[in-house]
Amino acid sequence: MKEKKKHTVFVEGPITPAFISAAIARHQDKTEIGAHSIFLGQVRKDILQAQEVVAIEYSAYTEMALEKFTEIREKAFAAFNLVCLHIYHSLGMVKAGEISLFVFVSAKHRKEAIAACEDIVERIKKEVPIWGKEWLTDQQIRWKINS
Amino acid sequence: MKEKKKHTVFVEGPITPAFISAAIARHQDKTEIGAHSIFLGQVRKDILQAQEVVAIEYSAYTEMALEKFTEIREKAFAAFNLVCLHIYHSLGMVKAGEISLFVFVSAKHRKEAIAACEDIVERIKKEVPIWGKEWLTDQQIRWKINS
Amino acid sequence: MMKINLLAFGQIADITGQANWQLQDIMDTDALIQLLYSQYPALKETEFSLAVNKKLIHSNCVLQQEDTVALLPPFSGG
Amino acid sequence: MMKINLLAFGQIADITGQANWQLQDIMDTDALIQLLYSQYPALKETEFSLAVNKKLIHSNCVLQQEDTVALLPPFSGG
Repeated sequence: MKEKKKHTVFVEGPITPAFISAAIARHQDKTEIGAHSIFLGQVRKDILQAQEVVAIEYSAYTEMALEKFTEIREKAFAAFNLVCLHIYHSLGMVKAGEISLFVFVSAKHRKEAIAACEDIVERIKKEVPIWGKEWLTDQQIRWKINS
Repeated sequence: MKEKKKHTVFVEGPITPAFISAAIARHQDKTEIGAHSIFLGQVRKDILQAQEVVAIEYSAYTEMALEKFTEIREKAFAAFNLVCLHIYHSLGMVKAGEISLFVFVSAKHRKEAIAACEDIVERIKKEVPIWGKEWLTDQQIRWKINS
Repeated sequence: MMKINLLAFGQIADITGQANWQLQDIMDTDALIQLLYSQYPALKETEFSLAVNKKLIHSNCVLQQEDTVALLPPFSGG
Repeated sequence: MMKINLLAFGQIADITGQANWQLQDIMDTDALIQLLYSQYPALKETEFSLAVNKKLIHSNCVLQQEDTVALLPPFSGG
């Protein structure tokens, strides 16, 4: 539990490539890092009953979600030898092709970074109260189901 | 073996955050993608006999390395259900804190992207004829050893 | 008179028609669920979990003044 | 007269003092290694692999005109 402060997680709208590169650039003076493992969730243009998903609108039980994200952080720092961990998730509308989840794990060694990143992504999908409403081509909506 | 053409792999000097964000941005019109798994190798300021590593100078047996990268690509597309795969590795000088390896795997689903990325990183470290010469604080050099 | 706060999210809020309301004199979460089922029969066909004061619960839970109970459909973040 | 091309990389090139040269009338890779050991005794203390025409070899390999043999220290990319 190296870091106790509340971390910014929620981003209004899509997470942009420029946001991601700025996050990477901020780690270039942390010269004890040897490996970054990054996961990006991109909104997929799924086809549901002949209709395409054009966007996902994300909502969350924000207070509980932030507690869960803090718990996920603390478990990751306890289980893996990490230098840094940042998690960003979109709220609101994110169009197909845009990014809604950015998990950024940095460690001295690659195996720790990779294993932690995978574990964190699974926990976010299962444990954090966030919902995606899928907007379809014909203006219908459907609630997203995680696999 | 979806893609047969020779792919650019070697980058002269460090791989910049701007290069990475441009690669991510180019995938936003590939709306069949749901997950990107990215690995970044960053030059770590290791301490060797009281001297710090200030940079790594990479060299390669280029022709053989490019064949190996092609083989790694083909095996990854055969083993995992991927949409895209890009690998970039630095040649020449890369300072501590800068990035020398960028593996970028995209798939419909996260599990395939994550598993493929890990496998590819391991293969690159073990199978590709690239060497790192570590430049230390006192101008001494040492050949890097992969763990 | 004991008051609790209710929150509903996602497809559950679509059913309840409100995302944030209050109820009085509910002893525990089992009693709450029975009341909600009678008010919103469609909930019986719908998967959801309960969180009391931001913690998921897995069995009946006694409620106290000003507790916040959230009705949470299956998570689909990421 | 059979000619082969030699390539050396990394710490092996530090020992051989050249990265790219030719040798004549070397039957196979075992004979090549014996010749290199006699010319550069420090190689005996050094771990390296051989690639013939860009393919790693794991046992003795007969050499042919214009084959390229590369002396490869342990890889350390990434």
